[in-house]
Amino acid sequence: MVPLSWYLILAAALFSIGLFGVLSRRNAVAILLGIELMLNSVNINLAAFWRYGNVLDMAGQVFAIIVFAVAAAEVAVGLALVISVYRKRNTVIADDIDMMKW
Amino acid sequence: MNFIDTHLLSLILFLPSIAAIIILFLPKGEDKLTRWFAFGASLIPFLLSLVVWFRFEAGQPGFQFEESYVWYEAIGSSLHLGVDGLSLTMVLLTTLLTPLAILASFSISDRVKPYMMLFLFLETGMLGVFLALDLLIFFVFWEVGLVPMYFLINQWGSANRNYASLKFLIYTMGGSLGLLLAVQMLGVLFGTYDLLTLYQRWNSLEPGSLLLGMPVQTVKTIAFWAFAIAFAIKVPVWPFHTWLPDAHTEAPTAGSMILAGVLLKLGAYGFLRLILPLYPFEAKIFAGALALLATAAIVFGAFGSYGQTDFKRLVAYSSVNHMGFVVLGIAAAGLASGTIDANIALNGAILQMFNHGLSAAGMFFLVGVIYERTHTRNLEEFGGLFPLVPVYGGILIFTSMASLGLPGLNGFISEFLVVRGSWPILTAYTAISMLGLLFTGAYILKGIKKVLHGPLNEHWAHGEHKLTEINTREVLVMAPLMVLILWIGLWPGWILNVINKAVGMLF
Amino acid sequence: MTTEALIWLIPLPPVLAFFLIVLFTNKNKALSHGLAVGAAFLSWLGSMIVFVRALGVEHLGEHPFESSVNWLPIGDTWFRIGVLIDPTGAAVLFFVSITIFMIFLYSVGYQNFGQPQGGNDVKGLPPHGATVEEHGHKHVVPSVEPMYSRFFAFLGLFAFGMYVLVVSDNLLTFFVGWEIMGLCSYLLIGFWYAKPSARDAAVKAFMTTRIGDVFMLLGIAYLYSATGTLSFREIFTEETLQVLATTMTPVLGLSAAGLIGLLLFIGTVGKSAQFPLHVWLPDAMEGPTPVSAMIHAATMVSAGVYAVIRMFPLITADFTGHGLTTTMSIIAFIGAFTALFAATIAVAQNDIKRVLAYSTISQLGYMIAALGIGAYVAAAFHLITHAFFKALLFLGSGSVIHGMEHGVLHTGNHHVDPQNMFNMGGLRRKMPITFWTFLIGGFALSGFPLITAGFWSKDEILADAFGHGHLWVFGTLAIAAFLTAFYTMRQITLTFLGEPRTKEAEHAQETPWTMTVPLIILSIFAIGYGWVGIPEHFPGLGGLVPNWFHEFVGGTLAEHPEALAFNWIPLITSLTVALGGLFFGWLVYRNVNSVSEDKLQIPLLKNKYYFDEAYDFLFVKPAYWVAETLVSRWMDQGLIDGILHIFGPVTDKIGSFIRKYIDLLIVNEAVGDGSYKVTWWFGRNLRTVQTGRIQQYLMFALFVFMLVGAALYFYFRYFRQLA
Amino acid sequence: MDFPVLSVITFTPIAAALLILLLPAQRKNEARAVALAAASFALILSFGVYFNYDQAAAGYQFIEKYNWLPALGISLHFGVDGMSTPLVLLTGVVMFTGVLISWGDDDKHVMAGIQDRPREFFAFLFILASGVFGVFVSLDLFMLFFFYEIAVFPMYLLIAIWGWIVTREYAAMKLTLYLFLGSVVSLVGVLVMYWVQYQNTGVLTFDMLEMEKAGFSQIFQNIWFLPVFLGFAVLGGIWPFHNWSPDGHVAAPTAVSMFHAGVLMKLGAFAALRVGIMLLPQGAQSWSWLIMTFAAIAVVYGAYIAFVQTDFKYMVGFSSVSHMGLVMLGFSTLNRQGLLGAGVQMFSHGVMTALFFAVVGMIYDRAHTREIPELGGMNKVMPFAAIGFIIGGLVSMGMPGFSGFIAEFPIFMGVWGRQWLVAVIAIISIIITAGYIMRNIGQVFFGNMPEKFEGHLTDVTVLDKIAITTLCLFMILIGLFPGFMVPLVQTGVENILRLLGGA
Repeated sequence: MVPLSWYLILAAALFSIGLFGVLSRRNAVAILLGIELMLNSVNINLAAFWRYGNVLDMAGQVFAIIVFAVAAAEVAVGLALVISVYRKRNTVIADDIDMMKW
Repeated sequence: MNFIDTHLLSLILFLPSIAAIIILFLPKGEDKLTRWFAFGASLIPFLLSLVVWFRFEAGQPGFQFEESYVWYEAIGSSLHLGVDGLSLTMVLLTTLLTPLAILASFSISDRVKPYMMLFLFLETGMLGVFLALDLLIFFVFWEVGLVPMYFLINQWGSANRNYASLKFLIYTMGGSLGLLLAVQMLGVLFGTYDLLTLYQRWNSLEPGSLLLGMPVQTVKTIAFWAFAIAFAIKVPVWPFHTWLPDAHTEAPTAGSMILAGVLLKLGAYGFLRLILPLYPFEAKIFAGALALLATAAIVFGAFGSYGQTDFKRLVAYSSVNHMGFVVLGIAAAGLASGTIDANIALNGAILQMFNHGLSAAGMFFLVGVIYERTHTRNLEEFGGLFPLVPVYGGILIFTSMASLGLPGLNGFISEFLVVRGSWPILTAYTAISMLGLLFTGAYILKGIKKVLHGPLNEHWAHGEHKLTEINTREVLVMAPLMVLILWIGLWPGWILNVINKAVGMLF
Repeated sequence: MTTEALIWLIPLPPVLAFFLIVLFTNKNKALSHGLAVGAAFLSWLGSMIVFVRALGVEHLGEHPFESSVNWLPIGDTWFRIGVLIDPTGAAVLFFVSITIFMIFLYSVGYQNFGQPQGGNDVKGLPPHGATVEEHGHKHVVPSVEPMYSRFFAFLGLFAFGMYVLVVSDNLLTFFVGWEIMGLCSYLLIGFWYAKPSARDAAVKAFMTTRIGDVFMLLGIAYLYSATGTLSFREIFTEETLQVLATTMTPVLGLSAAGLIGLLLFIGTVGKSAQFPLHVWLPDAMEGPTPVSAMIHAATMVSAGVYAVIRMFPLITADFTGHGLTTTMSIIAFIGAFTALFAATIAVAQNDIKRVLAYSTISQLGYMIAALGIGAYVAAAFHLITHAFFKALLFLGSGSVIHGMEHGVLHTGNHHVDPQNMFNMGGLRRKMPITFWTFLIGGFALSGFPLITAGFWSKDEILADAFGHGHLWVFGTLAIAAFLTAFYTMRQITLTFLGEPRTKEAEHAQETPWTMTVPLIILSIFAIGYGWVGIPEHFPGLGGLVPNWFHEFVGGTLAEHPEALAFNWIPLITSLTVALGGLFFGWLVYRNVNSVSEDKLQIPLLKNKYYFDEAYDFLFVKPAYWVAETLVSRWMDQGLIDGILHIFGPVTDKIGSFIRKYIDLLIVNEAVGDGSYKVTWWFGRNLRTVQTGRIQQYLMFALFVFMLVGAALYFYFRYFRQLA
Repeated sequence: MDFPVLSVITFTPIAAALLILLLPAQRKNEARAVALAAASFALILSFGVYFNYDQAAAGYQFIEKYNWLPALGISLHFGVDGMSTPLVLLTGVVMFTGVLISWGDDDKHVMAGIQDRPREFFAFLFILASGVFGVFVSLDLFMLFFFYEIAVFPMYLLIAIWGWIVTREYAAMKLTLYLFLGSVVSLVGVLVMYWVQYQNTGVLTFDMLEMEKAGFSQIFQNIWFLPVFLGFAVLGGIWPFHNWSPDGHVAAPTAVSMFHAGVLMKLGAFAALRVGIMLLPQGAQSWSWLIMTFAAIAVVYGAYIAFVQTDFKYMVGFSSVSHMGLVMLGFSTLNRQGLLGAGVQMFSHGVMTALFFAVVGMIYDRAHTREIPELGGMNKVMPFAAIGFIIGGLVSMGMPGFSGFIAEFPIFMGVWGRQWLVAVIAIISIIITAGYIMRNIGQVFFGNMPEKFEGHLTDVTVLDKIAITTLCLFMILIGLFPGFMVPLVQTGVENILRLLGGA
C-alpha cells in the first residue's frame, strides 16, 4: 500500500500552493481560495495520520470535520465581505481596500 | 439673674454679636428700627460693664470674674476670660465708645443693616482681646477685629478707601504673622495657651537651656520682637504708623472714632498684657530702642500732624503723637520695672490710653460732623466758621484742648504722669519728647485757626452751602465724652485708683 | 466758716459763672455780666476776709492757712492737692482780687453794655457802632459787643485760673491755673478772631508761652522725681533743699536745685514775656483793653513773677549770700537786660497800648532782676504796686481809646487810628477823670518821688541792687528807670497835653461810670499802697509808718531777710532818673505835633530790633518746612510708604517669575506635557510598520515562523546532545 | 451593625446614575430631581454616620465585610475612622451642593448650571461620587484602588464633554494621564506590598487592617514609601506634580470643579495617608523631610502664583494647590498637631474651595468671562454670592473664627515641633493669600461694574443660595466650635500615631 510519506508530501505541496496563492494573489477571492487549499492540506494530514495511527481514536476525523465547518463558515463570511466590498468599490483587489488604513 | 452674675464677661463679649445676628433677621428697609436696635443692643454691654466696674474689687490681686469654657482642647486652648484693673478700664472704654459710635453713624443711610452688624461684630472683636486670658483666644480676637474694620473702611469709606483698607488689613496681618509664629511656638513648648500658666513657665525657663536647638535667650529675643512689632504696628509706633493716617482718613466717621478710640489701644494693651509680663528681661534690654521709637512717634507725629492740610489727617497724626506717650511710659516701665517711677509711668500710660480714647474719638467725630456738612476736609476751604456754628466751635475747642493736654482736662494728667515717670528713667528721651508736646499745641491751634477763626469764608455763610449748627444727636454723642474728659481732668482718682492698684500688682 | 474752707471756695465763683454763662445765659447779656461781676465780687469778698484773717495771725509764715486732699493715687501713696495762704500769698491775693474785680466792672462799660446792637456788627469783629435816630437827625453811637456774654465767660475762666494759681499749695495745681490762664489769654487775645492779626497774635501768644511751659513741666517732673512731692511746704524744708542743693547735675555744673529753678524760670520767661520770649506780649494788644489789663497787669504776667517768688527758696537753695549762683545770675541778667531793652523799644512806640505793653515787659524785668539778686521782698512789693498802677494805666488807656472811638464814630472817618497817640492831644479837657487817674498811674510808673507807690518799690529794688553790690544790675535798672519816666511823660504829653490834633480828638468823650470808678479806685491804691513799704531808715518818713510789708511778706521765708541799711546813692539816683526822665519827656514832646517831628522814630526801635522777623526766619519757617516737607512729604509719604509700596510689585514679580519660568517652563513643559510629547513621538514614528497589507503581514509572519523553526531545530539538534 | 449604611452610601450614587440613564434624554428636570434626591439621601446618611460615630470607642466603625474574591484575599471591607468620617460627610455635602448649583436653568438669558445633556452629566458625576465614597470607606486595599480608579475615570468625560471649550481636551487628557500615571506607580507599590506581606505572614489578603501588621522591613519601607505615597499624592496635587489640577479646575464645569478640588484632591491625600503613611510608617518617618520640603514649597509657590493670576478660576486653582500643600505639610510632620490640622484642613479646604468654585461658576455663567480685570461690581447684582465668597476668602487666609484657622494653626504648630524654619517660610503664604484674596474681592465684587454688564446680570438662584449657605455654615460652625470636628479627627490621629510607634 501507499506509504504515509506520500500523503504527507501531497499535503505539503498542497499547503505550499495555497500559501503561495495567499501571498502572491492580489484578488481577494483568489486569496480565499488559497486559504481553502491550505485548510484542505491540513485535512489530508489529519486523515492520513488517522488511517496510519490508532484507528479507534477518532480525534483525527473529528478535527477534520471541524475544519470543514470552519472553512465553510469562513468562505461564507469571506465571500460575503468580498461581495459587499465589491458592491461598494467595484474591486476585489486587496490593496485597493484601504479605507481602514491611515 | 444668677446666670447673669456668673456669665457677666461672656455676656459682655458675645451680646453684640448675637445682636448683630438678630439684626440680620430684622425686616428689610427698616433703617430706623435697625439703628435704634443696634444702639440699644450696644448699650447693654455698657451697662453690664458698669456693673462689673462697680463690683470690681480694685485691691484684690489676680483676675476677677474669671470664666473658662472648653474651646480647642486638642491644642490646649480654652475660652478663658477675666478682667483686672488694666483690662477693665479698656473694656469700659470700648463699651462706652461703641454706642456713641453707633449713635454717631445714624446719619449712615447706605446699607444700614450690614453696617450696624459689622459694628457690633467689631465690638466683640475688640472686647475679646481685652478679656482674653488665653493667648490663642487673644490672637483670635486680635485678628477677628480686623475684618469688620476692613469692610467698614472699604465699603463706607471715602474716595481712597480701597487703598487705605487694603493697606490697613495687609499691614496689620503682616505685622501679626510674627505674633502668630511666636504664639504657636509658645503653644508647642508648653502645650497650653493659658496666660496665667505661661507667665510662670515661660519665665521659669532657665537661661542656659536650649529651645528648638537655640539658646533660650535667642529664642526669647526673637519672640520678643515678634510680639513687639505686631503691637508696634497696631499702636502705631513710628515708623510703622503710615497705615494710620490713610485708614483714619478714609474710614467713615464712626469707624475712625473706634479706630482711634479703641483699636490703637489693642496694641498698647498687648504691650502691657503680654510683653511686659512675658519678657521682663528683654523689655529691659530693648527699652531704649522702644523709647527711641516712641520719642520719634511723639515728635514726628506732632510734626506730621502740623504739616497736614486735611483736617482728618491732622487728627490722625495726632493719634501717633499721643500714643507715643503711651509707649514711652511702657518703655520706661520696662526699663525700671518695680520702681515707683515705673508705676507712675504705667499709670500715666494706661490713663493716657483711656484719655486718648475719649479725646481722639471726640475729635474724629467733630471732624466728621463738619465733613458731613461741607463734604470737604481741606483746612484751606474752611475759615471763620465760628460765628456760623458757635456751639460746634465751643465743643471743638474744648475737645482740642483736651487732646492738647490742657491742665484741668484729662490729657494733662496722663501726659504729666508719663513725663514724670519716665523723666528719671529715660531723661534724654523725655526731654526730646517735649518738642512733640510743644508742637502738639502748634497743630491743635492750627486746626482751630483754620476752621473756626479768621475771616469768614462766605461760601458757607448762605445759599445751599449754608453751614448748619451741630444737631442734638451729635451733641448727645459728644456730651458723655466731654463730661468724662472734664471729670477725669478734675478728679482722676476714681479711675486712676483702679489702674494704680492693678499696676502695683502686675508689674 | 473756717478760713481754709473759704480759701477753697475763692476760685469757684468765677468758674461757676463761666459754665453758667456758656451753658445757659449766653443769650442774655445783663444776666451774663451780672453773673460774672457778681462772681468776681464774691471772690473779692472772700479774698478780703482771708486777707484780713491772715493779718490777724502771728507768724503766718510758720503757720500758714493750708489744707489738702487726696487727688492722684501714686503707688501706695496719694498725690495731695490743696490750698495754702502764706503772707506772700495773702498779699498777692489782695491785689489780684481787687484788680480782677475792677477789670470785670470796667469791662461792662468798655463793651458798651446798654448801647444798641450794631447794624452791621458781626461776631468776631469789634463793633462798628450803631446808627440811632435822635430827635430828627441820625448819628452814630458805639454799639454793644456782639459776643458780650462770651467775653465775660472767658474773663470768669481767666479769673478762676489766677485764683487757683494763687491759692494752690503745690506746683501741679499751680501749673494747672497757669495753663488755664494761658488758654484764656489765647481765647481773649483772639477774641475778635475774625481779624487775622488777632487770630495770629493769639496763636503766637499761646505758642510762645507754651515753649516756656514745656520746660516748666520738665522742671516740675524733675522736682517731683527728685523730692517725691510738689507741695511747697514740703519742698521748702531745710533738708529737702539741702539735698537738692548738694546733688549735682551734668548740665552746666548746676546743682539739682539750680537746674530745676532754671527750668521753672524758663516757664516764667515765657509767661512774663521776658527776653527772649517777650515777642508775644505786644501783639497781645489785639485783644480788647480789659484783656490787656488782665494779662499785663493783674494776672498773667504777675503769675510769672509770682512763680519765681514762690520758688525763691528753691532757686536760692545753694545761695550762700555772697556771689550769685549761676541760676540767679542768669535770672538777674535776663531781668535787667529785659528791663532796659524793653524800655528802649517803648520810647519809639506810637500806639498808646503798645507803649504800656513794653513798659510792662520792662517793669517785669525789674522784678525778675530783683529776684535774681535775692531781693525777695522788693520784688514782691514792686509786683504788687506795679499791678495796681499798670492796671490803672491800661484801663486808662482803654478809656482814652474808648473816648477816641466815640470821636471816630462821630466824624465817621474810620481811617483815624484811635490808638495812635499822634491823633490825640488835649484830651485832659475832654476826659478829666481819665486824665488825672492816668497821670497818677504814669507818675507811679515813673516812680515820682515820695507820693507814688512806684517810687517806693522801685527805690527798694535799686537800693537792694546797690546795697548787695550788684552794681551792673543797679546801673542798668537806673537807666531803664530813666527811660521809663521819659516815655511815660512822652505818652502823657502826647495824649493829654497840648491841643487836639484831630477832629476825632476834639469830639472825644468821657467814659461811663463803670469805667471811671475802677480808675479812681485803682489810682488810690497806686498812691496809697506804697506807704505800706517805706523803709524804716528812710530820712524823715522812715519812722512814721512801720515797714509793714517787709515784716509781713518777709515772714514767708524761712530766715527773715534783714532790713537794708539806708544809703543815699540809690535814693538820689532814683530821684534824678525819675524827675529827669519826666522833665525831659515833657520838654521834648510838649510841642511835637506829628510823627515826623518825633526824633526818636528810629526804625531799629520802632521795629523792636526786628525780633519778630528774626524768629520767623529762624524758627517758624523751618518748623513749617520740617513739618510739611521733611516729615510729611519726604519721610512718611516718600520713604516709609515708598518702602511699603514696594511689597506689592515685588510679590507680583516673584509670582510671575515662578509662574513663567518654573511652573510653565519646567514643571509643565518639561515634566507634564513633555512626557505626553515623547509618547506622541514614538507613536508617530512606529505607525509606518502598519501598512495594512495582509500579504506583508503574512510574509512577515512566515519569516518569523521560519526563524523560530530554525532556532528550535538547531536547539534540539545540537544543544540537547551537549546537555 | 444592622443597617449597612456605608455600602448604601457608596452605592446610592451609582444606582442613581443608572436610574438617571434610564430616563428619556429630554426629561431634564426628572433627571435633576432624581439626582437631587439621591444626593440628599447620601448627605443624610453621611450625617448619620458622622453623628453616630462613637468617639469614645474610636477605631474603625460601621464595619461591613463581604467576601469578593476570597482566593486572592479581596473582600468588600468597609469602615470609617476619625480621619475618613469627616471626608464622607464632605463628599455628601459637596455632592449635594454640586447638584444644586448645576441644576441649570433652561431659560435662555440665564444659561446657568448645566443645560446640555444633564442626564449624562449627572450620571457620570454620580459614578464619580460612588468612587469617592468607596475610597473613603473601604478598608481593603484592592477595593480602595478599585474605587480610586472609578473616581478618576469619569473625570475625563465630564471635563472633555461639559468643560470649557477652549482647553477641555487638553486639560482632560493631561489630568487623566497624570492621575493614571500616578495610580499605576502606586499600584506597583501596592502589589509589591501585597506579595511581601504574603511572604511575611503567609496570608493572602488586601485587608489593610491585616497589612498593618505585616511588619514590612525598614529597607522595604524606605524603598516603597515614596512611589506609593507620591503616586497617590499626585491626585492630592503635591508639588511638583500639581500642574494637572489648575488646568483641570479651569476646564471643568462648575460642579466638576467643586468635586475635583473639593473631594478628589482629598482622595489623593487620603489615599496617600491611608496607604502610604499608615502601611509604611517607618518609610514615612525616613522620608518626611522630603514630603515636608515639597509641601512647604507648594504652600508658598501656590500662593505666589495665585497672586499673579488674572483668571479667576486659575487663582482659585492655585490657591488650592497652596492649601493642599498645607495638608501635605501636616502629614509630613507625623505628629499629633500636624496630622490633626491636616485632617481638619482636608474638610475645611474641601468646603471652602467648593464654595469658591461655585461662586466663580455663578459669575462666569452670567458674565461669560473669568478675567478679573474685566469683572467688577458683582456685589450689586449677586450680594449673596459676594458674601459667600468673602467668607470663603476669610477661611482661605486663615482668619480666626473660621475653619481655616482651626485647621492651619495646628498644622503650623506641628511644623514647629519638627522644623521651625519651615513654619517661618510657610507662614508667608498667609499674607500673600490675604493679599490676592482681598485684592480680587475688592475688584470683582466691589470694583466699578463695567457698563457692558449693567442690567444684563441676574442674581443667583435660590438653589445657589441654599448651596452657598450650606457650605458657609460648615466653615463658620467649625471656626467657632472646633469641638464639632476636632475631637473626631483626633481619634483618627491617635490611631495613626499608634502605627507610627506613638510618635
